[in-house]
Amino acid sequence: MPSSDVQSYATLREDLAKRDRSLREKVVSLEEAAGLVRDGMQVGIGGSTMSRTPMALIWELIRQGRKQLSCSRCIVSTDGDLLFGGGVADEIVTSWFAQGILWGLSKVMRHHVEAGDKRYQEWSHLAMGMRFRAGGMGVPFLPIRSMLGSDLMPLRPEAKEFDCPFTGEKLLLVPALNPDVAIIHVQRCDAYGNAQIDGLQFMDIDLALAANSVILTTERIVSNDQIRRMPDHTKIPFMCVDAVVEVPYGAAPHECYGLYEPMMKHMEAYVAQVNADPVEGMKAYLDRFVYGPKNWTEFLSLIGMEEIVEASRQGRSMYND
Amino acid sequence: MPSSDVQSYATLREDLAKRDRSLREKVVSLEEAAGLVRDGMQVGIGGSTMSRTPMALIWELIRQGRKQLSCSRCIVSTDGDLLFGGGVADEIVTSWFAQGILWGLSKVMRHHVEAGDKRYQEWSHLAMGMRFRAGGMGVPFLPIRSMLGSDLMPLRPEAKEFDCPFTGEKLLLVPALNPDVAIIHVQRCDAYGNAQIDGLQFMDIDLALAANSVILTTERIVSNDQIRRMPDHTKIPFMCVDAVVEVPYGAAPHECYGLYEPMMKHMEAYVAQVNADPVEGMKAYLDRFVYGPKNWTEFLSLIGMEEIVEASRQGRSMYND
Amino acid sequence: MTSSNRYTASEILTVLSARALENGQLVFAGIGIPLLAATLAQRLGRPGLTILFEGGVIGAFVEPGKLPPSTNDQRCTKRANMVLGSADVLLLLQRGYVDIGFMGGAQIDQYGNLNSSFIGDPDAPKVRLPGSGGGNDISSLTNMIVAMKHEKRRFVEQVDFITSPGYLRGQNSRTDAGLPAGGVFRVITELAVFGFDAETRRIKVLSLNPGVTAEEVQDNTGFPLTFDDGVTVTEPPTNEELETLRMLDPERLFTA
Amino acid sequence: MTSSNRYTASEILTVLSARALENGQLVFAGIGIPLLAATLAQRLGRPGLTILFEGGVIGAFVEPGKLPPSTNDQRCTKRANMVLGSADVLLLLQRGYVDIGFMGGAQIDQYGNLNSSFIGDPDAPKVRLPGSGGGNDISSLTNMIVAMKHEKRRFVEQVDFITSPGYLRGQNSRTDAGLPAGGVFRVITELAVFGFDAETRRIKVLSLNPGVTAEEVQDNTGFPLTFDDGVTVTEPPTNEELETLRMLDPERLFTA
Repeated sequence: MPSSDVQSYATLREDLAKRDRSLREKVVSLEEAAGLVRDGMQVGIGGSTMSRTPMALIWELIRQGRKQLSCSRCIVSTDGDLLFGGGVADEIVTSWFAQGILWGLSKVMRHHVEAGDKRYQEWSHLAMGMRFRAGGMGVPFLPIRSMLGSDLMPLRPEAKEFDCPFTGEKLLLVPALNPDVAIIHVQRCDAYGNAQIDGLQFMDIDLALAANSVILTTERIVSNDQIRRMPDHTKIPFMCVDAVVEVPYGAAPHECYGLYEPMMKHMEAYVAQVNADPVEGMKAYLDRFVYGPKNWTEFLSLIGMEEIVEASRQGRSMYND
Repeated sequence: MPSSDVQSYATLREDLAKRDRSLREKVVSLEEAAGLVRDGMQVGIGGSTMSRTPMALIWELIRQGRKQLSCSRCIVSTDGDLLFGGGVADEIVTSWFAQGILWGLSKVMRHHVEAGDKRYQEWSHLAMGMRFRAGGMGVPFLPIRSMLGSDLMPLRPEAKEFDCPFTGEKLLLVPALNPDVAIIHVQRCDAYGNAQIDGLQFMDIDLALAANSVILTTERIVSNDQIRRMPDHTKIPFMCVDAVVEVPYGAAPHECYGLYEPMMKHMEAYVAQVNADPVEGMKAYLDRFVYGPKNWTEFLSLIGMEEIVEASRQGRSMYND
Repeated sequence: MTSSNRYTASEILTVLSARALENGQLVFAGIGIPLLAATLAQRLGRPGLTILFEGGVIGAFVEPGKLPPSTNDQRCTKRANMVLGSADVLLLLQRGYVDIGFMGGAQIDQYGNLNSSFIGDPDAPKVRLPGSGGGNDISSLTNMIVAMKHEKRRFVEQVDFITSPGYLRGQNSRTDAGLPAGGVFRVITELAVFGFDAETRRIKVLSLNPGVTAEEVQDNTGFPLTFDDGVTVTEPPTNEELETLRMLDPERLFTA
Repeated sequence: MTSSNRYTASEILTVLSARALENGQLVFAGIGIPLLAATLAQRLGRPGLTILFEGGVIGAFVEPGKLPPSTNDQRCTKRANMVLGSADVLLLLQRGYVDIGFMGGAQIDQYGNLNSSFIGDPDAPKVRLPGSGGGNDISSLTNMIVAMKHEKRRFVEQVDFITSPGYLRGQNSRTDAGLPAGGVFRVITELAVFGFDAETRRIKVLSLNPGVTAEEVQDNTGFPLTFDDGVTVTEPPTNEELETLRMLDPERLFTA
């Protein structure tokens, strides 16, 4: 199905009714979790920019040679580079796609999009949020007051301009987005998938509710008892979740709130390499850092202990008074 | 303005632009806070049923003789009795209005509504939630999939049946509700109005964002430093808030999550008295418990130390392991 | 069998309701019998039953002797997996995450429509009832079980007012009204258990409670009843069921 | 005055931007100069300035030397009053809670429209730029200040693509398109400060930066400029402004 089509309520309900939503343990390996993402799927990605990006799972998808994904995320940075450059995504649906303010445009994105072999489907940030939210609410659209008048509106005929029957005002109705699968990285969750997210939550709660399946990667798996002691700290409920993978430093080299900041030396070297040559530079990066390591921990050791410790020190300093 | 009319965006924005939303101290007395609610206003009430009801403020509104309010709340219990019986509200907009499952129908509500001197405007619970949410989002409506087909739909022509331009499905568009003022009781907030809510939050966040002014009553005023140490625990941001009142046991005889459960002996005596005679029984209750005491603490002493201690013991036991 | 004379109408209603719930299901429970029955099911070997409450709760374990006075009280959140906004928990129904909605009823008709708003003319009601609460939403969005007292004035051919839709006027009228999902599939009373005809969507008796005759059920119903071809007789409450129930509600708050 | 030769283009841009912000305002700041300028304003005697970030932050105090690499990083939340969802912080703009949106710009035109999506034909772009992010939402929903480098290729008569609406085609075209609230009211560059004509909605020079001539501004602009009747000359950055700025960004992350 084209990534901008709205699913009928009957389809949404049928797909959800088929899922095993019961309270059950869902812990799997990173390899098994990546196997739940199949070629051609629409994949919603949690976090934003360089924060709580489910990098380990993206890394594993590239290693497994997944193809023709349509990936959606509120804001995309080097994860988008890897999705395009690693050959797994044909389309990225987002509001912003660059390597970050420190490095400017993504040469990798430019290379693929300007050549026309990959697509970047652009929405406003609020529109992305309301698309996930509509999906999570089980309604086909939500109304917003932005994108109107701009050239983004004609670029996205999937959204519909609309005269409000209450006030006569112009509004834009943005279509629900219900990805086939969402991949989200969290600080901690239990074996059932009840997840706590510290600090910035971005659009992850709406995304988890909207998607037709959810894979959580987590820094730590905690007991269900610990979750039940503070039920108002649970951000994603277990029945949305289909798989749980414990991956310490699973957002590296991006950050995970309160635990580690981005590993900037690795990022800077990456950017220099792929911007110098978005094809060969990317290939060399993938060979060394994605296809090369035996497992995620070996990837971390390529980033290096010094970077990991420094990023952790910075990350934990959030809680300094 | 009739309570079901949707405000134009221009009006909403103008009203909000006039408010002083800056970071400033807003601590006032209960008497002063009640003075911000003026006759004829639409008043949104936080909490639900017997939980975190802003009872002290409602009590003070009755004492000050406020009139002709239209009050909205997700679910109404004995607070609704007092609003009708105390003469302050002419209309209550809610999804459910009774004294509670333990006592059944509200004879006070029945007396006033069946006689036609007061109005109970009924919506489904989800519709109430989406009305506040639309108000908080700055959109004139939200779509829902309930109320359709029932007799609630023709009862509420303020909502509009609608054919979805994306899927062709029938939906109901429920109109935004932007109360003139919201009154919300919380466990703690700072002097600026940054509020933390423990446990059940009901519709309070949407309500706070939707209303054109917000009065917080709080069990405790904490320092802004304490708020800033855990910014992801703030549920209502200061710029929504116009007044802060510290009122320990401000939801009595209802409950406040983690602090005290309902004061059941007082509630049972109340119910017996007003159900025996919704007019004279209510008058006697008001004379003794609302008009009689010098201040809120004296009202608490009429409830009695034994009840307060027992309710607190039960309330705090939520955190027993 | 030996306990047949030793339970109240509310007790058999609760026990039979608990039996209708399966381990692993997600059940959105209303206050009263539904809350109690779902809690009973958890205690009777179905700990993986997840109870949702309208106040904004997922996966609570209510404590024995501490039944909440509404589904919006803190007691509903004890050892829950998650607490969230009350509109948000209802949106889970709309999205389709919940297996079963489970409510009490004041008045029901032959198509499973429920009235909790008005007795008499809505413009000048004889009795103004409490209203929908989440009832309309639950019945609009989810497969539903109703547990209620069996009285002639409560089981009527057509309710005065449809607060919470069953199958509206039968056949496809529910789907045509914009409600393609869910619908009431069981009604449980102290006399019998009911289902609905797959085509006409009219109520029918599936099984009789122990010691209850078909005639007795009909006599307490305000319209002519259909009986399923294979009407069975329900097993009476066991001692374990009754004892566990009485442990949960020692003050008979919901089972008086 | 003595410091006039001792600041970079980015520095005067940041200092003038900080001056445009008042104590007590709620400012939604983008990454780069806006974040830095708003933080500078807080440190220069306006501690009651509330900064909002797109990542979902209200009222942050960014620490000196710890500038975040985006507005979605944890550094943006340091000592914030509230952290919330990123769609929810944008909805605060839609509802009207925010006084000022404050963004950088890649390309602007005479009506204050911004392009951050495409250079050349959108169907076959010469350069695919990063896109809107929250830019379209901020400029659609809020009164806005834009801070940007002044170059001829960035100040054009008509942008290739309107990512973030200014006054569209001038006059009432913005309101007519469904955007009755907000609009860009200041553009700040290293050469001058601009406003917009109340009727035509076309950009005009309000004041020249110290040492800059009107001719110089025109030479660096891709269309004929209007100068306000009372064009003034801006006071140069003070030592306090520059020193505080350099304390905040010691590595010249945003002020190189």
